[in-house]
Amino acid sequence: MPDLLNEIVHKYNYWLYIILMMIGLYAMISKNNLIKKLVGMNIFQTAIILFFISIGYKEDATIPIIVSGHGGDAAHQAIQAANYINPLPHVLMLTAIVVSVATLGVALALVVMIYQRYQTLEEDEIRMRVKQL
Amino acid sequence: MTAVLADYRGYDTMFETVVIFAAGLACILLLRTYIQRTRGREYRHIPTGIIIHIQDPNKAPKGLREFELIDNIWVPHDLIIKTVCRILIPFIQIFSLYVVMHGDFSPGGGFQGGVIFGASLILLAISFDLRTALQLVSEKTLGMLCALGVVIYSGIGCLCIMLSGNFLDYGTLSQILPVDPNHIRALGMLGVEIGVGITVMAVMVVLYINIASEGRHHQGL
Amino acid sequence: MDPIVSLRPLFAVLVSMLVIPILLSSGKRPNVRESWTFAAGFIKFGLVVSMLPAVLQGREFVYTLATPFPGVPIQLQVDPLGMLFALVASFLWIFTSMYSIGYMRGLDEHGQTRFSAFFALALSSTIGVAFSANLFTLYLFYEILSLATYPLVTHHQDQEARISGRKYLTFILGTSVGLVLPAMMVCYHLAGTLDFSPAGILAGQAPTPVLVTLFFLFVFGFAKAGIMPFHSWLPAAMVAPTPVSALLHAVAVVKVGVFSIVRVSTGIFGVDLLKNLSIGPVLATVASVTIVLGSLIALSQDELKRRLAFSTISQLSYIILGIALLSPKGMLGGIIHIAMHAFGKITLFFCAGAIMVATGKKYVSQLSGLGRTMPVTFFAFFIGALSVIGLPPTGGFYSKWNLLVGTVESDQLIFMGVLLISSFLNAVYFLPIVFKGFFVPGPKNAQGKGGIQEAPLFCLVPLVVTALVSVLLFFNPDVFTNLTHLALGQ
Amino acid sequence: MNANYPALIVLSPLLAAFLVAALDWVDRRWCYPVALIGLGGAVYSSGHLFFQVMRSGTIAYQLGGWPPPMGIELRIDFLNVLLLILVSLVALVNMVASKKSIHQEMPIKEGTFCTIYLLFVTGLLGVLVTGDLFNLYVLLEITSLASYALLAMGNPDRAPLASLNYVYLGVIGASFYLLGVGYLYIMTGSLNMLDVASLLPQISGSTAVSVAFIFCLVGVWIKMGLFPLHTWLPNAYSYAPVAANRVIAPLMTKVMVYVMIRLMLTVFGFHYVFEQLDVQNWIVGLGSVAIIAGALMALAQTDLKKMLAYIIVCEIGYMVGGAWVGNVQGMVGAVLHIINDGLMTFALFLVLGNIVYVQGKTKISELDGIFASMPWTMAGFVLAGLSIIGVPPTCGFFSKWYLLLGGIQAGAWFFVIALVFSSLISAILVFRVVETAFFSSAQEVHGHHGGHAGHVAILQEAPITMLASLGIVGIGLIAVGIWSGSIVQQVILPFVQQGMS
Repeated sequence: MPDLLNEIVHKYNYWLYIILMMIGLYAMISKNNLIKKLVGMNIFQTAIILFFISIGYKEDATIPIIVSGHGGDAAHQAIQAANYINPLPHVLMLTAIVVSVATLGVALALVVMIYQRYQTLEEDEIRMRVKQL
Repeated sequence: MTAVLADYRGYDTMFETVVIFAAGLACILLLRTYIQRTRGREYRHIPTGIIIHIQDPNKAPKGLREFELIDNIWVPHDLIIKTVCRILIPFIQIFSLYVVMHGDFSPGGGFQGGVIFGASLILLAISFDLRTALQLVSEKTLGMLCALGVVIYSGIGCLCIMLSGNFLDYGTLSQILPVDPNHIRALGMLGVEIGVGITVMAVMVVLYINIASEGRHHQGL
Repeated sequence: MDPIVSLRPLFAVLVSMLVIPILLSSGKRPNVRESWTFAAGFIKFGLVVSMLPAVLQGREFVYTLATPFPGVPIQLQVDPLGMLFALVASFLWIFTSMYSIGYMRGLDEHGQTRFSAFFALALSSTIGVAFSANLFTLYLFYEILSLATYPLVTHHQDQEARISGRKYLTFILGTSVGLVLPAMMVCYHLAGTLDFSPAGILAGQAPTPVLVTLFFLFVFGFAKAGIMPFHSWLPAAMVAPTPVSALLHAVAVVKVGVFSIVRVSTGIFGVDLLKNLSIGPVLATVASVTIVLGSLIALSQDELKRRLAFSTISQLSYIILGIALLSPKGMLGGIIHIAMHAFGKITLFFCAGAIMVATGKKYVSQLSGLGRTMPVTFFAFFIGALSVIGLPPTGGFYSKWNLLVGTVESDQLIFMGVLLISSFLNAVYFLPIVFKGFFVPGPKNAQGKGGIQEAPLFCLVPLVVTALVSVLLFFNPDVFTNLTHLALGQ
Repeated sequence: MNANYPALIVLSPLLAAFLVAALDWVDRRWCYPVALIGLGGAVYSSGHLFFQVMRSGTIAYQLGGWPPPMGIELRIDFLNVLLLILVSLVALVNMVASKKSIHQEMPIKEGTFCTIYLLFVTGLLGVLVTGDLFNLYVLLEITSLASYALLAMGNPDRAPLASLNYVYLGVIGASFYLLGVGYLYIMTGSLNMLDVASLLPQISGSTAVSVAFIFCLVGVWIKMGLFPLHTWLPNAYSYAPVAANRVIAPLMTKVMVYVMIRLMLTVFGFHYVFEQLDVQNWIVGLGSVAIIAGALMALAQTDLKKMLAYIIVCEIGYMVGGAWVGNVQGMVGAVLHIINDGLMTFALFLVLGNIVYVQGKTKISELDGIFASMPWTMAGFVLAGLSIIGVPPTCGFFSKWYLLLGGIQAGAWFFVIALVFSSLISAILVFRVVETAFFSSAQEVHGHHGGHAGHVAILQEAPITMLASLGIVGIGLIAVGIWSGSIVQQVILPFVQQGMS
């Protein structure tokens, strides 16, 4: 039991992202409103972003800005890199955030289209209307 | 961080910009309706306050400045908000340019800067109305800017190819630019960041105007 | 002797395929179209015959088209067995083409261009099957044939054709995809090749039960052979115009099925392996059941073409029975029956079609007295019937005699009984038709106009020719016997 | 210049996309030709790459001049060069065929449509050429984003909702893939495929690697629509505009299968996937179930579009099953089937497009007698259908051959039975349509034997560009079939043998 607790406490970031992910998934599955589903989807994506950010974190490290010169360090060169947080996950996540924003934009556009057509965002009502077509 | 973004993983970042670009165009594709309205419009003559109704939607009263279009969804303009925003917006825009320019050696970059700039325009659209914002930056300009940004990015990449380097190999730019070879990469990145900034700014506005107006730009909001 | 690498087999296959675009483009001018069909027919027959002398000397023609899988080329090979089949099919195509002109124009059918185009395609694939050098190539052409005949079977495009077409495809395509394809895959998996070789390729490759299962997958999978219980597509396919029934469902398609089984038995399994597996009697029993039942059902059919169809089902199994006997004479009889039955049965179908064109009658019970108005047709019918029954002076006698000798050779006298019973039944369902036609007076009201009212000349000539050939084969079957001997390595 | 084709193949449609987007505001007439030029550039580059790869083996291209573990690398080997040709050709041919149907379905928005279409193609090509796990994710998202938008432009009643469902599931799929990549990154600290592959054997016992693999796999499965995860696919594909559908349906799922095979053979490696991870029987079973379920569900459809969508579900099962039976033959079958199925489904959707364009209806029961009015289109349908059934010499037969052989060799009898079963079902599917199209109810009214000579069908065919495209694809179906021997020997087998050793 203490082992388990230890495990949970030490790897809290994993548990956190899993909980967030599950919240998002729950919203996507169980919510009836299309916008709420989108919110769930965003939580889901955010969970993964947090996961990536947390794996780039190191104890006692600073933000990855090298004062003198530039060129940065890749994850491989562990010698100097120990002082800095690994920037690569951040970079990747910047991309992932952009992707999620873009997806959200398109999804919202779709939702607007659906609303224009059905005048409602409740999924069961839409399905009912679809059946009547 | 932006250095990694624009250099090691420059290819990723280019496509990241393309994602944004795609989202903007997708919105236009999905939502933009080009159907001309068939109902007439109402105009208010500002000096007298008389409201006139014009049957033909394509005609507008002469001396447009004196007339004000009345929207279906009419939002009363708030003087305080308008004034505050009018003051704030230039500062926001200047700040966003700083963010873009600093991208290559400190936190910041095209995405952040572009979003901030876009936000300023969106603020304009919210505090005044959509039509005012579109009078400043027309839809056509926005569409062109969307494409322009990514063209700058990939154009710099292609330039590298033409200078017999690999795609996005900024080092080769030193052949045509009279800059210290150590700084050429930073310069390349700067160019790229500007491109990103332009696209992101334009797409943010496009997303907003399309989603907010359900694709009917001529309606105010 | 080394095989001759030559393009001739390829052209023999392709001629009728290449003529299709011309046929389609000359749809507006029927005469031009038909003359192209004839040209293709003669060229095809000419190509096949041109290879005959060399084949009779024991040489083979080979042409490899492509190699889609390691060890499995798309290869054409002209060997005696294939030669025999190709000879029959390409010879009969010429006369069927002539016959179809008379028939289709006589009945004023629609879509004649489509008809002749698909007919040509069917012929191409038939020759392709005959000249296949391996099981894969055979399967390829077999499938093309199945599909090319579908528009022919459903030519009338009415409800009846739709149902029959559905049945046709279900049986033919279902068995070939469901049974032959997996069996072929297992073959390839076991042997690493699919080439036909006299010794077979499967000997010692797998335990007996697997091989026996495989063999029966093939036998039933080639449903075109009409072995019961996969026979009922054939009567259904009789909704097709008569030239189709005549050439395809008495000669090309059904014989392709039987031919495939013969090929698989002799080329993939090999006679020795079949003997070792003691499959012969089992197969012979299956064939016998089909023979007897087919004949019995034929007896009860009133529609002439259906009666012929069931007769075909029964006769096809003669060939299978001949192979199953695994004795030299029996196999000789079986293989040569491919040719003999072809000439006999096509004559019968031609006659049935001619009767329909001339009088519109298609039931046996309506035929009374017709022999007087259509003497040539009925006489040809008589000869065809004799050939199918197996009586002299027709070629059918020759094959049946060899089959009977084969049963004695292999000490399986019970099958002799089967053959004799079937012959008797054949006589019972064919001869009354002839008798009725010549000797029973027709209904009074139909006797309005006397005199001779034969079908158009285009219909009449082919059936006379095929009937004559049937007789000729009784006196001189040398070409076919020589080929068969070569094929069996005797 | 010569060395830059790996980048150019992606850049060509990409730049064209930007140009089209800009031209849309200037002069709309220029959009379509520019799009064609962009796609033509991709085809040209893919052809060039093909010869380059055939001559000198794998091409590696370092973007930005940074060497692999740090920078992003493009790698082109025997596997993806084939798919590059497929994707670029299909995209080009479809663009040629689509001019009129785009105009019919989306007037005014042609320019925007072309832009998104080009971005979609860019994304696919990018996914194929990249050698970087994260870059793959980004490009995948471009592809998905473009396809969400394209698919939603169809039937206004149903398409947006179907597309939104696709968004939900697509995002989950992509996120799973990203999560898997994250775990791999934790374990190896690298994102380059080859680098990861070289680092993995030392830590392959770790659970985290298995988790990474399973996450990636499930993510990819969602995107490709493997049976229990396919629910987004049929609706999204069947309400879409045909011009978009024709390119998304054949290519999207196939490229995802490519990603799966790439992950299996290049990143995780044969040894790990088939020997250490004991899941192959389950996945082959899943593939077989997908085949059977897809075939049965296709049988239940009354609408041609839906039927084709379920045929795709069924075909995905072929490829997943074949890739996982764990021998060379099965893998060859899966790879060959990617190509063949791409062509087959493309041909089927082209036919569908022609029918929609001319007749505007897709219910199977409404198609009767269509053979008489659209003979060439229906001939194309028959050819593609035969390929789906697996009748030689169409290409579908040849990949099925390898798949069956792989199944027999591995003793995966359930898979073999599923393959044969689905062949039979597809025969029914195809001939149900052919039968309806061949027999017309109008003729049955006065149907008696013969006597139809006066009946002249009114020829009402699709425009020549559509027919020509269909013709090209039809010839392709047979050509790929006949030459599949050399394709397998010279292109697929070297890759598979290297990957499977």
